[in-house]
Formats: sequence, C-alpha cells, structure tokens
Amino acid sequence: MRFTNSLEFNTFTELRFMFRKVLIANRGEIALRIISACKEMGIRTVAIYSEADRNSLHVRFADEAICIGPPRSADSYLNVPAVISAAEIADVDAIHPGYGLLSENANFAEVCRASNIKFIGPPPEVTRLMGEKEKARMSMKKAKVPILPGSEGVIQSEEEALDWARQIGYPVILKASAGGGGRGMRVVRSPEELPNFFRAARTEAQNAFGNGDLYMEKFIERPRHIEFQVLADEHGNVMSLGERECSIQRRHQKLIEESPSLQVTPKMREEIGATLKRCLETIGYMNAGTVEFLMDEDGKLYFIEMNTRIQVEHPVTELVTGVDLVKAQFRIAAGEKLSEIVTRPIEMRGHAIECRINAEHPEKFTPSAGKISVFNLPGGNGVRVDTAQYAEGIVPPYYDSLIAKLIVHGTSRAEAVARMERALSMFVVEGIHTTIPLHQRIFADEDFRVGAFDTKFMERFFEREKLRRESAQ
Amino acid sequence: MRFTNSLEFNTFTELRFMFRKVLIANRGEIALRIISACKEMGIRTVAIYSEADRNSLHVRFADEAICIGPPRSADSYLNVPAVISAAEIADVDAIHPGYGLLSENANFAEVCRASNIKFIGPPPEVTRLMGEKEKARMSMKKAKVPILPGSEGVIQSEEEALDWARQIGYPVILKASAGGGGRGMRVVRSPEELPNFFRAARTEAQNAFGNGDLYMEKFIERPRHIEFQVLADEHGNVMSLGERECSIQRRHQKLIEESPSLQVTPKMREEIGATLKRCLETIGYMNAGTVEFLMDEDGKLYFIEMNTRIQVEHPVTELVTGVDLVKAQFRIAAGEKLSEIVTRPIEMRGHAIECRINAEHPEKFTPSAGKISVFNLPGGNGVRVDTAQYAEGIVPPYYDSLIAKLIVHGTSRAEAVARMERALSMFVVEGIHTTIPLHQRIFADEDFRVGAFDTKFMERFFEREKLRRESAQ
Amino acid sequence: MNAGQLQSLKDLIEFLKQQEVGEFELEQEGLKVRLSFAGQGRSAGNNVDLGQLSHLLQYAPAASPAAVAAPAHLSNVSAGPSAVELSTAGEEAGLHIIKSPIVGTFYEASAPGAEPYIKVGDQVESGQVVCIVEAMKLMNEIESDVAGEVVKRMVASGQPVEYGQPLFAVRRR
Amino acid sequence: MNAGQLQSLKDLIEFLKQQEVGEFELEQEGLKVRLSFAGQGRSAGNNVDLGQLSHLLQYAPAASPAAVAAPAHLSNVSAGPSAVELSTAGEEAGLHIIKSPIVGTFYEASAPGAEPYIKVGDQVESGQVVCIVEAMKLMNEIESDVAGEVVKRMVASGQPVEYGQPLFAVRRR
Repeated sequence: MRFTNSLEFNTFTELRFMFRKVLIANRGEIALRIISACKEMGIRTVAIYSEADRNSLHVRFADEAICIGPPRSADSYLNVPAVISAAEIADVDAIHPGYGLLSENANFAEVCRASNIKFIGPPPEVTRLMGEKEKARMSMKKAKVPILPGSEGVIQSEEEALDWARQIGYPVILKASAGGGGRGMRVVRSPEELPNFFRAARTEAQNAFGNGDLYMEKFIERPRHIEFQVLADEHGNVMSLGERECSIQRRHQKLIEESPSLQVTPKMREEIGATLKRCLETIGYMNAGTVEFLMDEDGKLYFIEMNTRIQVEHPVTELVTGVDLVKAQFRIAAGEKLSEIVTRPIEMRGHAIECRINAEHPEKFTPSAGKISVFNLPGGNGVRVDTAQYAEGIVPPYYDSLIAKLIVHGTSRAEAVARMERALSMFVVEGIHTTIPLHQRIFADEDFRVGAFDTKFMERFFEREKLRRESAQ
Repeated sequence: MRFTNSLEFNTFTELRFMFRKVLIANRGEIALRIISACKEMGIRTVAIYSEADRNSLHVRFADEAICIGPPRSADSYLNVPAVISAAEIADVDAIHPGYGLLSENANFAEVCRASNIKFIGPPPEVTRLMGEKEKARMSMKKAKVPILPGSEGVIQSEEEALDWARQIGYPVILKASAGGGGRGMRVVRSPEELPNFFRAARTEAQNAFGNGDLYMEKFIERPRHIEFQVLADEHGNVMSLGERECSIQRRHQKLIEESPSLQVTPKMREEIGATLKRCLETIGYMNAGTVEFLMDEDGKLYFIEMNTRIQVEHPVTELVTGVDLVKAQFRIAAGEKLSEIVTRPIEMRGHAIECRINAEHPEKFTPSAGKISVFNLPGGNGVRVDTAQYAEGIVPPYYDSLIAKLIVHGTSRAEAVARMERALSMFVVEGIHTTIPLHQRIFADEDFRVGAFDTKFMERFFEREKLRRESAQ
Repeated sequence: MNAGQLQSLKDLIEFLKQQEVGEFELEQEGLKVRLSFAGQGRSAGNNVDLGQLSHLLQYAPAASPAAVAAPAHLSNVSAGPSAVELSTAGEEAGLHIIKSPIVGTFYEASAPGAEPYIKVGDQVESGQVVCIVEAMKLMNEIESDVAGEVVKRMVASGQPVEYGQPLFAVRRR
Repeated sequence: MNAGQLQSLKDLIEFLKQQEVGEFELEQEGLKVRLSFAGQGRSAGNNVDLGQLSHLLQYAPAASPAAVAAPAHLSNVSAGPSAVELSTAGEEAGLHIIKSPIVGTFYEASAPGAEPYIKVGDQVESGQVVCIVEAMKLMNEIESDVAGEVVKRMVASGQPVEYGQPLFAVRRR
C-alpha cells in the first residue's frame, strides 16, 4: 500500500499576494464558476448584470452586484465603458472575463491595464497576436509546432498549383482568398484533376467575390478536433495539462468534450506538450490558454488556432488532472509561479466527459427560452454539474443557450460513458426544451461508444437517424 | 511531465459474471446511490417502498418498484417476509441492503441465502460474530489489533481493582456490568482515589440495578472517533482503504466526516492497514466493512467495533482513493478478486469532507418533516451531492432525517474546508428546517478549522455558543 | 362512519387529488360528500396550481424503455403508483376494493385446477376467503373485509401483487 | 360526538389538509360536516401564484454578513434588485422617475462647491441637465426626460449608481 503523507495536503498555503476584490465580466454558469473559485480563495466578488439577468444566480451569490445596462449584450456585457465604470465604482483589483463576451478583446484588456485593473488573462499584445490567425500560424510554425500545410500567399497559375500540391501532398483543397461559404472551393485528390478544378474554382471565386485569387491547404477528410490546455505564469514558465477531444460538434458548436483523447498516445502528448511549452515560452504567453489542432486520419496533429481564455470545456481537464484551472488563473495573475500552483507532475487520471446542456429543441435546435418549471440535477459519485439555472429560473432569449454542463469522471472511458448515461437519465428539466434527449441518443450510438468519430460525426449521425425514421414509416 | 498510458483507462473491462437484477432493500439517498451504481454496471434494479415513499426518487429511477407495506419501517423496510417476497416475485439475483434497516441483520442474510438470493455483504456468520461486541473484541485482540484495555470479567475487590488499574494505566473508568446511563460509573485518576470510588460505584450500581458488579476500562478523556474502510473479496484477500475521521458527533450521531485524518500518520495508516488485513483474512471477512477505533490524546488507536456494511460516510473514502465502494461491493459479491477491482495501489489524494444535511431544526434538533418547496443544489468543481430529495418532495416523518450528503474534495484540507463553506452557502432548502446553518457555524469555528477536535467537540461548541448568546444579551 | 369507510374515503380523496380534480360531489344511499381542493377558487376556472403537484413525478423517467422490456408478468408491479391506478381503473362510485395486504403471488384457487374461491357475480360475506397470496412459500388466505357482490377481479391467477394492490371490486350490500 | 368519533374527525381533517383540500362537506346518517381551510377564498381574489415568484430569490443569501461589511458607499449598489426597490420606494402615483442611463458616480453639481444643477422644489424642463454621472473619468451630463417639479433626490452627491438607478422623482406638469 502506498500512502502519500497526509500532512502534505494539510498545510494552509500562505499566499504572498491575492486579489481583494474581483469583478466578473460575464454571466451564466461561468460567472458562477468564477464566483465559486473566488469564494474558496477568500476573494470578494462583484457581479455585473443586464436588466434581463436581475434574478440570475451569479447576481444572487456574488458579494455585490451592479446592473450595467439593458438586456442586449452590446449594451451591457459587451459595453466596455459600462463594465470598466462598474469596476471603478466597486473599486476592484481585477476583472475575470470568463469565456466569450470580452474575454478575447485585446482592447478591453488594454483599457483594464490603463485603469489599473488586473485583467485575468494574457496581456493584450499576446491576445492580439493570437487573434490574427496568419501571424499565430507563423509564430507556431517558427517554434516547430506542426501547422496545416498550405501555399504561401496567392497561387498564380496551374503550374504553381501543381507544385504546391506536390509539396503538400494530396488531397488538397483550393480556397478563395476573398471567399467563404464553400464557393470557389474544390477538393483535389490527384494531379490529373487539378487543372480543371483550378480553373473552375477561379471562375467561381471571380463570379462570387469579384476576385479570383486562390490558395491551397492540405485537405483532411475526417478531421478530429483536439486541443491542448496550457497554463503559463508571469515568470516565463509554461506547462501543458494534456488534451481534450472535442470532435462531437454540430455546426462548429461543440456538444461533447472528453479527456484524454483515445487517439493521443502518451508519447504524442509528451511531445506536443514539450513543443507547446517551448513555443509559448518564446511568445511570452501568460495565464490559461488552449491550443487547437486538427488531427488527420493518420493521427497527425496540425495547429489551427489558440484561444487565449478559459474554455467552456475546462472541467474535463480539471477532473483528470486535479488542477483547478480557474483558481490557477487567479494565482498566476497574482504573480505566483507555476511550480507553487501545480506541485505534482501532471498525471491524467481516469476519463472525463462533458455534455453541454443547451436550451434548444432537441431536433430542430431552435433556442428554447422561457421559464424552467422543474430542474432536478443528477448527483452522486463522479458527477459534476456546472450551472446557474434553477427551478423557477428564466432562460432569457438574449444570450447563448448553454444552461448547464454535465461532467462525469470515471476510471475508464467505459465507466465515464455509463456514468454519463446514468446521469443524463436523472437530469430532469421541464418548462423548456434541452439537448438532454439528443445526448442520450448520441451516447447510445455504437460509433460514439467505441470512440470512432471525427468532426463529421454529427452529420452522419443525423443522416442515420433520418434513414431509420424513414425506414420505420 | 508524467502521463499514465491513456489506453489503460480505455479498455472495457469484461466481467466474467455480473448480477442481472438486484433488489435494493433500502430507501432515500443510499437507495439512489445503489441504483446509480447498478445503472452504470448494466444491472437491472428493483426498488421496494412503503406507502409513504410512493413518490420517492428511488422508486422513480429504479427499473421496477414494488410497494411492500405501510409507512412504519417495521411493517415495510424491516419486514423480512415482505422484502424476500418482493425479491422472489421480481426474480432478482441479489439484494443490496444499504446501511441501517436490514443491513446488519444476520437472520435476513440467512433467509437470503436460503432463498438462493445473494446478499451483498459478508456471510451471516461473520455479521453475527461482529455483532457480538465481546466476541468481536476478542477476535481482534487475538489478531493483535489494539483494543481498549480493561478488566476481564467482574472485579471482586478493591485489591483486584487496584491491580487492574495498575495494569491498564490511569485514568481508568469503573462501570456497572448491569448498568448504563452514567450510574455506577466513576473515572479514577490515581490509586489514592480508587478505594473510595470503588465502594461508591458499587453501592450506586447496587441501588440502581440491584447488582453491584463492576468492571474497569481505560478512560480516554477526549477520544477521537477514527474508522478504517476495508474491502475483502471472496478469495481471502483483504485491503484497507485508509481512515475516516468522524469525531464531529452530536449524541453519537455523526455530523461531519473527513478523510484522511490529520492525526493518522502514513506509518500508522500502513501499520493499522496491515494488521487489519491479517486479522480480517483470518476471520474470513467478506465485502465492504468499517473498523471503528477510538484514538486517545497520544494518538493511540483502540478497536471498538466493526460495521459489516457500507457506511453513510463512504463517499469521503471514494473521493480520496478513487475507488467506487458500492461498485466494488457488487463486483466482490459477483466473485471478482480485489486485484481485478482495485488495479492500482491505494493512494490517498487530497482531502474530502462530508456534511450530513438532516431535516432538523438547527438549534432544537427536532425532526422537520414536511414538503420541500425550494431545493437548490450546489455544484461545480470538487462538489458531490448524494440525495434523493427534490423540490416539491416530501420528507416523511417515519424514517431517519438525513435528506442529503454534501461532500467536497480539495487538494488540501484548507481547500476542502473553503469549498464546503462555499457549497453550504449555495445549498438552498426551503419548506423544512435543515442542519445547513449548523454546519456553517461549525465551519466558522476556529478549533474545527485547525482540526483540533474530538468526540466532545460538539458539547463544547454548543456551550461556547450559549455563552456567546448570553454575553450578547 | 366506520374505519373501512373512512379508509375508502381517504383513498378516494387521494385519487381525486392525483387526477387533479378541482371539485367533487357524491350522493349515495344516505351519504353525501362534497369537496374542492385548495387553489380551486370558484371563479378561478382552470387556475390549477401546478406547484401543488409534483412536476417531477409527472415526468416519464428515462428508464421507461427498460421498464417496457420487463417481463410481462411484472408489468403491473413495475410502475410506482400502479396500485392506485389499478384501484381507480376498477373503481366506480360505491364499489369497495379488496386489496392485497402483502407482497406475493396471487392465486384464485387453493390448488391448480381447483374451483376459484370466488367469481364475478358471486356474493361474498365479510371474512370469507377470496383468494390466496403466496409469499415465501406460504399460502396466505385473503379474506373479504365486506359483504356484497363481486363485480370485478383485477388480477390474473399466478400474477405477482404488491402491498395494497387491488384484487377485487365488491358492491357492498 | 364521542372521543373515538372526534379522533376520527381530527384524522380526517389532518388528512384533508395534507391533501390540500380547500373545501369539504360530508353528510351521513345524521352527521353533517362542512369545512374550508383558511386562505381559500371563494373568489380568486388574493390567489397569488407563488410559482410566478422565484422562491429561491426570496432567499437571503448566506453571503449577507459579507454584504453588510461592504463599504457603506456601495450599499445601494450591492444588492441585485436594489434599483427596483429604490424605484418603488420613491415612487408614488403620478411621479416620474429620472433614472441613470449609465453606471458611474453621481454628482449634483458641475464642480465641488458649485450650485447643484437642481434642487427639490425646482421646476425642470425636458432636456435640462439635472446632474452628472462620471464614468471612466468622463463627466456625463444627465438630462431630464420630462418637465415638472423636482419632488425628491434619491442619491447623494459622490455616490456610485448602477444602470437604471432612480436619481430624481419629478411631478409632471
């Protein structure tokens, strides 16, 4: 039997400096998540809210709350002068932006700095660098982080296109520089196809956007979305906390996330972690961040972008690593070193899965605002719920539809899957529609259960459901 | 960075044999806890219920439910023929008794055996042995488990008493063999005091019980209640899962439990674990069990009794060891070996604390049955709630008052304490009284916060509160 | 009003509540009952206070597919409030319900192939054996608690029954 | 009525209450009982739908001791629904409330020591500057949106105000 010295766990850590009072520039479950972390750290909290959120739990459970505007986000949660003004009258030391809203707005971080308020996140320069996708790609490439191979700049001719395609390797995809929405786009699988497709794509792009410029990227047939969580202190130290698998998406909105990924071997995890550490230390990254990759069918990872904030799906990493990421954000911002915050080597323990419970119709995906009449949360071993909703609570129509995150932890993926099914069956919401039934159907899917999926999974899933419905008629 | 091979966590364990259908002979949160474990293991569940529990969640979330009698426990949950009859008509393979009720009734376990239904727990012979306190003490003593030193049998004279006291060591306590309630009881701190006290106690016992027989035990001034969780398979293997500290009690009812104990060093934990393993392997113990000790002011442990069932406070051990004890009970009963169930060495990770939320008036402790109008559960990182209650649910007056267990896990005791305070502040119950405000007061107590307590803590706590109230007037 | 009648009245009220009845009147042979539930004002119309009922328990549990897959002979036992439902299914004004006092297996006769203790249309006396409920290999004779005409048998021979499950409906004499 | 009957009646009443019965009548063999529970008016009247209010939000949070310890100058800002409360506190029939359109610090005058823009008893015109709310070092002049007599000032100079917080009550002309 091996027992860790219990005393190790029982010393009150003396913090050299900690914030006295923090404003949470967000709403919903993430605001409550941050308030919870603050309560546990002895930091006073100030909630801000729009008129539509007067009765929200983040308002109720914060020490202070300030109404900053009417319901529309643009007039309240995204209204920088209103947020800063609230921070000033409440006399806070710091602002935590949560995710979405102002969290990746470098200008906001700059105003915070000018107002002498600590912004819990990376400095504006880093946010800005990562916000410019091409610059971010190049920074990563320089540090030997694998990026999705592609042409450099506009392709002038068929010959040049053939040349790039040979370097990149088939299949490749031609894209309109000016474009979007599939127009001027062609997947090319062999050199024979290329000339015709090149001409067709150029004409289409010219007609659609008045600009025929094309560029080329490696085409990944069935990519997985895999992202790495990192923490970086203000003393130049970066640490990777392993990956999350986020391939279950509907229209680029993640539905289910898990950690670890079945596809990432310990060797890959260690290599990518080491590369990211090197790269982000060079860039001077600070606080929490997420590096997003696509994984091709051969298990190779390609960098796509970096999110310079806490993610919705951060709890799966918290459950497998045992690191409280939101507390770590505060401690980093307060000047602590990573080695003081994470005192043991990161080890991924067991398997965690998160389901996003949205207020949406489970088939039509139309938002389902309204009043919740019944709200019975699942509990018990290995179940975590992050929510700011409650029975008699209102889901306002102005904001995103996430009403709860249901997260489970098990010793194996099989146990986590079974636990999630159990928890979903005990999660009762009435008065509005939610994605709970959709999650139950996904968890019954054989491909999902064995982990055979990619970002196109949901398309195939809905197709299969449609076929089954039709054949049943 | 150290990563465990993720594949290790992702193999579906193939069970050689598992129960097809199980009856849960209990109610409330523990019934739901067991149903949850069954759902996760693919075992069909049968709930039994009294007429008062028709609308309970254990009835709602089981696959089948059978009403077995009127509200009084004696006529329903404790009615062996009704329970067995329900098991027979539902055609189950096994019965899980939970805690309390029939869980330590050896006759019930025997009837199960005669009816060809597996009882999830130790065999009746072992339950019976442990149920007879003196036999259990002797079995433990034989295996070198330290027991509370005492005289053997009745003390005939003052000389004999002096002799025993010298062997045991002062202070000692004289107790009436026939007695209880403090009469015929004397604490003796020196040989000078002994003769007078012996005569006084004998007279008192004679007058009170018509029997002046006395015996003697070591007296512990301020004992702590510390218990060890064990698992034993049906192949002769026993394993200790470390201790729980349960000294915060009111009238012998535990209020708060935690693991690990601040008082148990890794060396003690290992030594006691090894001794228990040897002892329980000799006895032929099976399934989950708890060995209760008193700890004296010098940190020495003395065996008091063994509970041959799952305990109310089992979740704190689950959180620090990562072992699902209820699932382990099923797997053991299905014939699996401990080495298959617990595949890594037991390591105590972080610190877990449980608060029992009872439906009681927080000052008067009178049971508070009735209808719950508001029930807002805390959630988020490190918070677990085990409950079978819900908004609009009824707390019937017939059963024990436990309505929820709030359990937190943190990297240190300090974090766990802060997390519990946070979670208690977000746990909102209306319509009935609960012990939530009492827990909040205990968590604010300095002695509790630093871990300076024993089983007399609550007496002193109430005394301090009373003094404060009086001085405030 | 005797204990049996009082119990019947209570059962009826529970049922009315469950069925979300607002107002109720009954007149029969010298008995007259009228009641309305709280929150059911005269003019309030359909102002049903749903808060009074448990929303949660109206919810069909996710477990239902499994329940459907239950062995047919247990289907009556598998749903929590089934006894009440059955009770009401067979209940008409003035009928008395003989319920099972124990959990077990219902038999209409003392042995396979033997005559049933009672049949629909029979007259029963208070104290007369009406069936057997087997529990733990013991054959328990169940007696009628009223005298009257057997109007309905609610359980098939060999079927498991739970505590309080309706067995027969009897029109009281 | 003997003791046994009385007890039965009490049991019945307890049961009716538990079942949330509003009104009840029973007539049988010379016995007649009629009762209605308190708070069950005939007309819907004060039949407040409590479900519409959030029970949860009526709950005084555990955080209140901390809130009490808040700096006094923030006490108006610290409670969520404070604006509404203040609004109603100062509101009487016919009064118009000028509310703060932004979060910031309220000043009654353009500079320390200067005359206040308006005082209680003054007549204001629509569009007239009534105070300043400072936000992010900017002095925002707040204009009256009605014409009338200033009846009340709800905020002290130098006090922080949230969005929508009542500043003045004006009796409209």
